[in-house]
Amino acid sequence: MNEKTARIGVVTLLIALFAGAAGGIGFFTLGYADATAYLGNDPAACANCHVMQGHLDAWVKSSHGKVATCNDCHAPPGGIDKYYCKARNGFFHSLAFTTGEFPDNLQSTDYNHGVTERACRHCHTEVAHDLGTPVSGASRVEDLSCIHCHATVGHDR
Amino acid sequence: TSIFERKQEARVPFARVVEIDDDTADPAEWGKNFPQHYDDYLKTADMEQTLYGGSEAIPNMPSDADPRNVVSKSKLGTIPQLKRMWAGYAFARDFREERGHAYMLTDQVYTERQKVGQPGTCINCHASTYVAMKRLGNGDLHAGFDALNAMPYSEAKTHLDGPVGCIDCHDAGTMRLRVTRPAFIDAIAAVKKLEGIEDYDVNTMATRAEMRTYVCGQCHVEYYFKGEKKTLTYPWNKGLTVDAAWDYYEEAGFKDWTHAETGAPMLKAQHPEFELWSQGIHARSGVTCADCHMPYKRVGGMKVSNHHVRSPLLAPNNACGNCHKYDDEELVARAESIQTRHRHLVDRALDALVELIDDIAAAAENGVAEEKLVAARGWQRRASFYVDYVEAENSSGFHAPQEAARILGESIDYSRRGQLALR
Amino acid sequence: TSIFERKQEARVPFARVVEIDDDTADPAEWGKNFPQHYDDYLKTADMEQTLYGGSEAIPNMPSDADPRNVVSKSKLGTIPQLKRMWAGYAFARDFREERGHAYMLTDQVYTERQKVGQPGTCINCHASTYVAMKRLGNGDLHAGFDALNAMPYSEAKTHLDGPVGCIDCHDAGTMRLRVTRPAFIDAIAAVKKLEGIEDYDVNTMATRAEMRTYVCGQCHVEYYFKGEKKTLTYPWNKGLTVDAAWDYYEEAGFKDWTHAETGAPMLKAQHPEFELWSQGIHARSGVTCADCHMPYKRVGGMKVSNHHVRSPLLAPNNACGNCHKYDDEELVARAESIQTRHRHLVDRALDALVELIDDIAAAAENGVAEEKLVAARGWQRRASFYVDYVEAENSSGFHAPQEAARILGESIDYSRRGQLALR
Ligand code: HEC
Ligand code: HEC
Ligand code: HEC
Ligand code: HEC
Ligand code: HEC
Ligand code: HEC
Ligand code: HEC
Ligand code: HEC
Ligand code: HEC
Ligand code: HEC
Ligand code: HEC
Ligand code: HEC
Ligand code: HEC
Ligand code: HEC
Ligand SMILES: [Ca+2]
Ligand SMILES: [Ca+2]
Repeated sequence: MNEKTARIGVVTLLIALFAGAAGGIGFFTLGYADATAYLGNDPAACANCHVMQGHLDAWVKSSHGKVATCNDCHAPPGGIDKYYCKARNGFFHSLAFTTGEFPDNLQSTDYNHGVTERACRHCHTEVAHDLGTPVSGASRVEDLSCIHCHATVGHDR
Repeated sequence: TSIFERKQEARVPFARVVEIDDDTADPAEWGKNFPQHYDDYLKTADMEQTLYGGSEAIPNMPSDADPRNVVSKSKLGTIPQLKRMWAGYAFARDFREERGHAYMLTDQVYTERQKVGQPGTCINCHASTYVAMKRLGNGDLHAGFDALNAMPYSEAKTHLDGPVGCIDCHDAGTMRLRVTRPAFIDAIAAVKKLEGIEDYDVNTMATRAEMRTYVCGQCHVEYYFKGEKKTLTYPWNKGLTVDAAWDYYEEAGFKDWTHAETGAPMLKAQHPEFELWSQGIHARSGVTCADCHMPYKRVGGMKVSNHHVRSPLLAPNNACGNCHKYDDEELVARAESIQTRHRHLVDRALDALVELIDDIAAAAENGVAEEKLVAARGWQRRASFYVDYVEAENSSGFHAPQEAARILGESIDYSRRGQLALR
Repeated sequence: TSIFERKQEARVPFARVVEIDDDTADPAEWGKNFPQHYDDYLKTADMEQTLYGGSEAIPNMPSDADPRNVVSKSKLGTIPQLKRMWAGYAFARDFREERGHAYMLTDQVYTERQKVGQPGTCINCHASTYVAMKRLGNGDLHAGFDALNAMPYSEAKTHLDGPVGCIDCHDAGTMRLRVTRPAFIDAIAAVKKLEGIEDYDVNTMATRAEMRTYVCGQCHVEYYFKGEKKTLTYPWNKGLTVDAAWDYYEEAGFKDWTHAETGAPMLKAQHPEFELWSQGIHARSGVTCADCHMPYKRVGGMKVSNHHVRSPLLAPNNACGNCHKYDDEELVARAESIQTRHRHLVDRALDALVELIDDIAAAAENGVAEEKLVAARGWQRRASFYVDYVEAENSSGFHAPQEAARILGESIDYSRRGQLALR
């Protein structure tokens, strides 16, 4: 199904909402679901939604518990990307949370998978640099997925 | 429900509206304190099939002999070799795909297998026996257990009135899991003894994680009726493998029946889910029955163990998704690829066994020497027990794929060697 | 060490001190640019054994015929049934546990199996053939490949001087992985065709992750020499299963040799690591050969793929630890429990095969009807290929435990049916 394209649509609408337009379900949801939590970087804010408590608990014990917050891995480092991501996730997750339309065991979307993959490389440039085979004028540059081997670094699943 | 309510639910797990104690057998009473769990528990009456499991509802014309209007599919029809394997035994009359807990008592009462006159022992695993056993034993569980086993089934069932209930797995005061089946209590102690643990008392020494498997191991195991007192017994004092069970029965010189076509002294294997699971990688990784068959589910803001005990493939995200990050389709496909490979090998093993049965019958006709017949019957007994062991196991190999295939490989070897013994 | 130092180290290894191009065969040259990788690569000369793998150094008295002073253990000694299985074939003379890449050329040159006069084809997987093939084909790889296959081994080896080198797996300009073996390039295209992909060109269409397996699949596969030109060929155009390979050979009416004791037209299976891996859960999960056999290791602040290609059980933490959070002991124990169960079943299958061989030989003696002998030989051909397929596979079942056990179960059935065909 084309749920993806559907999402894009909603996202633009959402950006508009953030741009100032208030009221309607959008507002209600964001208000009560603390989706605004997405704007901050406090991990506890993520766990505000109990569906995320397990991740928080695991994160505290993880090798990154002291060095990376949720958003360090689940949101781009900065700029418009960062706000687009937070708006997008904030909206969909709040919506899902309100409607209850989401699986008990969460699975990251391709979009967020990419966000996280880039996050690893952002902090581990030196390692990522070793891993990207030293290409010089190669037709196709491709990297290995960090998550393929390190799925548990943020929070054992 | 609004997010506000959800946040509330999270804080109100259960409220005790009625008092339940160690004599409250009726799940409906417990259900007043735990409505969610009771509702799910009642759902075990649903019938939904998967590629190899679950159960399919088949209409049944109610009669006085069998008032059920719905039954599950007969395996005697779908797996033709079974009738030959069990020739002369009650199973050749009626053997169906098992279904939810809600049916355990009625299915047992009305199976054709009752026609042969069964002992009360049967009921241990088909009803909420805890309170009844205490009553029959005047407070002594083991005494009540012996009493129940000694009765004819027809009498035993008058002491019971429903399928496995809350009290069979839970302590009424604390809701902690506890084992109530004497047969399991004794058998698991024998297993722990092999590991060097003396006087093992499962209810005080097992970890919470272990209990999430043991409560199921009370019934989902291979068993037999021991001696005159028909004591329900699990053949584990040499270990939990099929080989250990085989050695146990050989030593005990036990037989379930005599094969009608060959005269071989046979053994019947039944649902060794606990034993096969124990040989797999999931068990080694500490994954319990409840993890997959009673996975947590979100109810509003609360997480509860789903008491709608059933095939995990009917809710893959809940059952597997916590540990395997794949979508439902892929999770089911992984299980089915293991099961399909397994079913093909089971078929091969059953064909070999049927050919052995044909050969022995023919050889007897043609007056082949007795010692050859005796040898061949010995092979039949073993080949049959091994293939039946994984065929009766209900995960179609999933609980331990390599071990199940190993057992089938040996069964094939035994059947063929039986045929060769007749040369 | 500070992040600063780490960043320095990180850049060093890729500083190009010498120019290497598509004609630089000598690994020592590449080693000047990548000293760390070269050092590890040289370590494949180490010999260390595991319970079922690795390799054990056995002293050998050097002679003109065989100047090696160290060889690995002979499997003909440790698995007695092999001599019978291969009666009449060169493998019955000499078959050893395989060891590191450093030995691939010398072990091939000095194996007793050379006594029968082998074709140049052999050398495809035992030396750094890329540059030599280009030279022989005046720039055309396939032409050079044909030329090499057409020569006698004695001549072919004069064109080569070392084991698999950097250039056989890497593009000199970009260091990207690439496949250099024509046999694999053609065979993998046939496999992709079955998946509906036309004109598959592995070097431009495979993902980087796939290449981490394909570079190994160039050699760790079942193969045969096709036709007069002795073209190295992988029997994959019906698929990657043992059944697909069997169908392929049946259709081609191919045989490797005639069994000395029974006269059966036989097939020899060799190291189908790639094929068996493809049937396992690791392959399904995208886990590549390099993930386990060339895991990343830390060198200062830098991560490099460990080019000391060897048994992962010699470095379980790096090879398995990221995906399975257990200590070394537990990781090894998990692999060994799969392997031990596997070895027992292999033993059972080999015993059955040897008994079939005995029976056919005896039957021929006693003048049993020819059509019965023909039938029995047919069963021997199949039983032998199936058991040899998993016995020759070097992971002792680990790469796909259930599939390997399934294959053994069928092999047992075929051997026994061969014996029965003689009745
Ligand atoms: C409003 C409640 C709420 C908050 C606050 C929240 N989440 Fe979520 N999150 C959800 C819900 C509900 C889902 C499931 C969405 C689905 O599966 O469609 C989810 C899914 C996810 C997913 C996986 C699905 C995807 O879209 O990839 C990630 C990753 C995630 N959340 C990260 C975070 C992080 C990081 C934070 C804090 C910055 C956070 N969440 C804060 C409710 C929330
Ligand atoms: C905010 C920065 C940041 C992000 C984002 C981040 N890391 Fe790290 N990571 C660190 C730091 C700091 C350490 C501490 C180790 C050191 O470098 O001394 C570390 C350690 C590690 C280690 C070694 C410890 C262990 O767990 O084995 C691994 C592996 C690792 N990171 C992988 C990842 C992967 C994979 C991702 C993306 C999914 C990621 N990191 C995202 C900063 C980060
Ligand atoms: C094929 C498997 C694999 C992939 C893909 C992979 N890693 Fe690793 N990584 C490893 C292994 C194995 C180690 C442990 C090395 C050691 O401890 O010797 C490791 C170690 C690390 C460390 C710790 C190194 C140190 O110096 O402490 C970091 C950080 C790391 N990886 C980050 C990443 C990032 C970022 C990516 C993606 C760009 C990535 N990894 C991709 C297997 C992998
Ligand atoms: C060091 C990196 C890192 C940190 C820090 C981190 N995560 Fe993750 N997270 C990951 C990775 C990797 C995945 C897997 C993503 C994928 O499979 O695409 C993931 C996935 C998730 C998912 C999707 C469901 C799942 O389990 O795969 C949720 C929800 C999530 N994270 C929430 C959180 C929350 C909440 C925090 C903070 C308490 C957090 N994460 C901190 C790396 C991290
Ligand atoms: C890792 C997950 C997992 C664990 C642990 C597990 N099972 Fe299963 N079980 C399955 C799957 C998958 C099936 C196949 C269901 C199907 O075919 O629809 C199955 C099938 C069954 C069936 C037949 C169900 C049906 O629908 O017919 C029974 C009974 C069963 N298991 C009991 C147990 C018991 C008792 C234990 C513990 C000793 C256990 N299982 C442990 C996954 C598991
Ligand atoms: C008191 C005995 C008893 C206990 C305890 C018990 N079961 Fe059962 N179970 C049965 C019987 C009997 C059936 C078959 C009922 C029928 O077919 O009428 C059954 C059926 C099942 C089925 C098949 C459902 C289907 O759709 O085919 C599953 C799955 C199952 N049990 C799992 C479990 C698990 C998991 C536990 C522990 C949490 C457990 N059982 C505890 C006796 C028991
Ligand atoms: C040790 C526990 C145990 C005992 C004792 C036991 N059962 Fe069961 N029974 C089960 C379990 C578990 C199942 C579900 C799994 C299966 O069907 O293989 C089951 C399923 C059944 C079923 C439904 C499936 C079928 O076989 O048609 C019938 C009928 C049945 N039992 C009858 C009996 C009878 C009659 C006896 C006594 C001779 C008996 N049971 C003794 C545990 C037991
Ligand atoms: C066949 C065994 C079995 C039966 C029968 C059973 N339960 Fe449970 N129950 C379990 C298991 C297993 C757990 C998980 C316990 C744990 O994780 O420690 C559980 C957990 C619970 C919990 C704890 C909260 C939760 O959801 O994990 C409650 C409350 C509960 N059951 C109520 C009931 C009620 C009420 C009934 C009867 C209607 C019932 N149970 C029947 C096996 C059973
Ligand atoms: C509580 C965790 C957990 C749950 C729940 C779970 N698994 Fe697993 N599974 C594991 C572990 C651990 C392994 C062993 C390999 C590893 O360490 O990842 C494994 C291995 C497997 C394998 C490969 C082994 C084999 O037997 O071929 C398959 C397939 C698999 N699981 C499928 C499933 C399915 C399907 C379900 C749900 C019915 C499920 N698992 C539920 C943890 C789990
Ligand atoms: C998930 C991990 C894993 C993957 C992926 C894997 N292997 Fe292995 N491999 C093993 C293990 C474990 C062994 C057993 C080693 C032993 O017995 O010491 C093994 C054994 C071997 C051996 C024999 C090694 C020896 O020490 O004798 C060869 C050759 C081999 N593998 C090649 C391959 C090839 C080629 C691939 C890819 C097609 C592959 N393996 C994929 C884990 C893996
Ligand atoms: C050019 C052919 C060729 C290629 C390419 C190749 N191998 Fe090998 N491999 C061999 C040969 C030949 C041997 C046996 C050498 C001997 O015994 O003298 C061997 C041996 C091995 C062994 C056994 C080591 C031991 O200690 O027993 C392993 C493990 C192995 N290879 C893995 C791999 C992996 C992983 C790859 C890809 C990264 C690979 N091989 C690529 C030809 C090759
Ligand atoms: C398709 C690739 C390929 C071809 C062609 C090939 N080999 Fe090998 N050879 C291997 C691999 C991979 C190994 C390591 C795995 C093993 O030993 O099973 C190996 C191992 C060996 C070994 C060491 C172990 C043993 O068997 O004693 C010898 C000797 C050997 N080959 C000789 C030969 C000879 C002679 C030929 C030609 C008749 C030949 N090889 C053709 C790939 C090949
Ligand atoms: C049998 C195949 C094989 C041979 C021979 C081989 N490599 Fe590699 N090499 C690999 C694989 C697989 C990788 C991982 C590439 C990837 O992940 O894309 C790799 C990666 C590399 C990398 C990239 C950085 C890293 O560590 O991942 C360098 C540099 C490298 N090899 C150098 C060499 C040199 C120098 C030699 C010869 C001394 C050599 N290789 C021989 C298979 C091989
Ligand atoms: C890059 C990730 C990765 C690596 C490396 C890896 N595994 Fe696995 N392994 C998996 C996955 C994925 C499964 C399938 C079950 C699951 O989803 O967890 C699995 C399954 C297994 C199983 C159960 C399936 C079976 O065949 O019985 C065992 C045992 C196992 N792995 C052992 C190992 C060992 C030993 C090694 C190292 C030699 C290893 N693995 C390396 C990811 C990996
Ligand atoms: Ca069923
Ligand atoms: Ca070896």
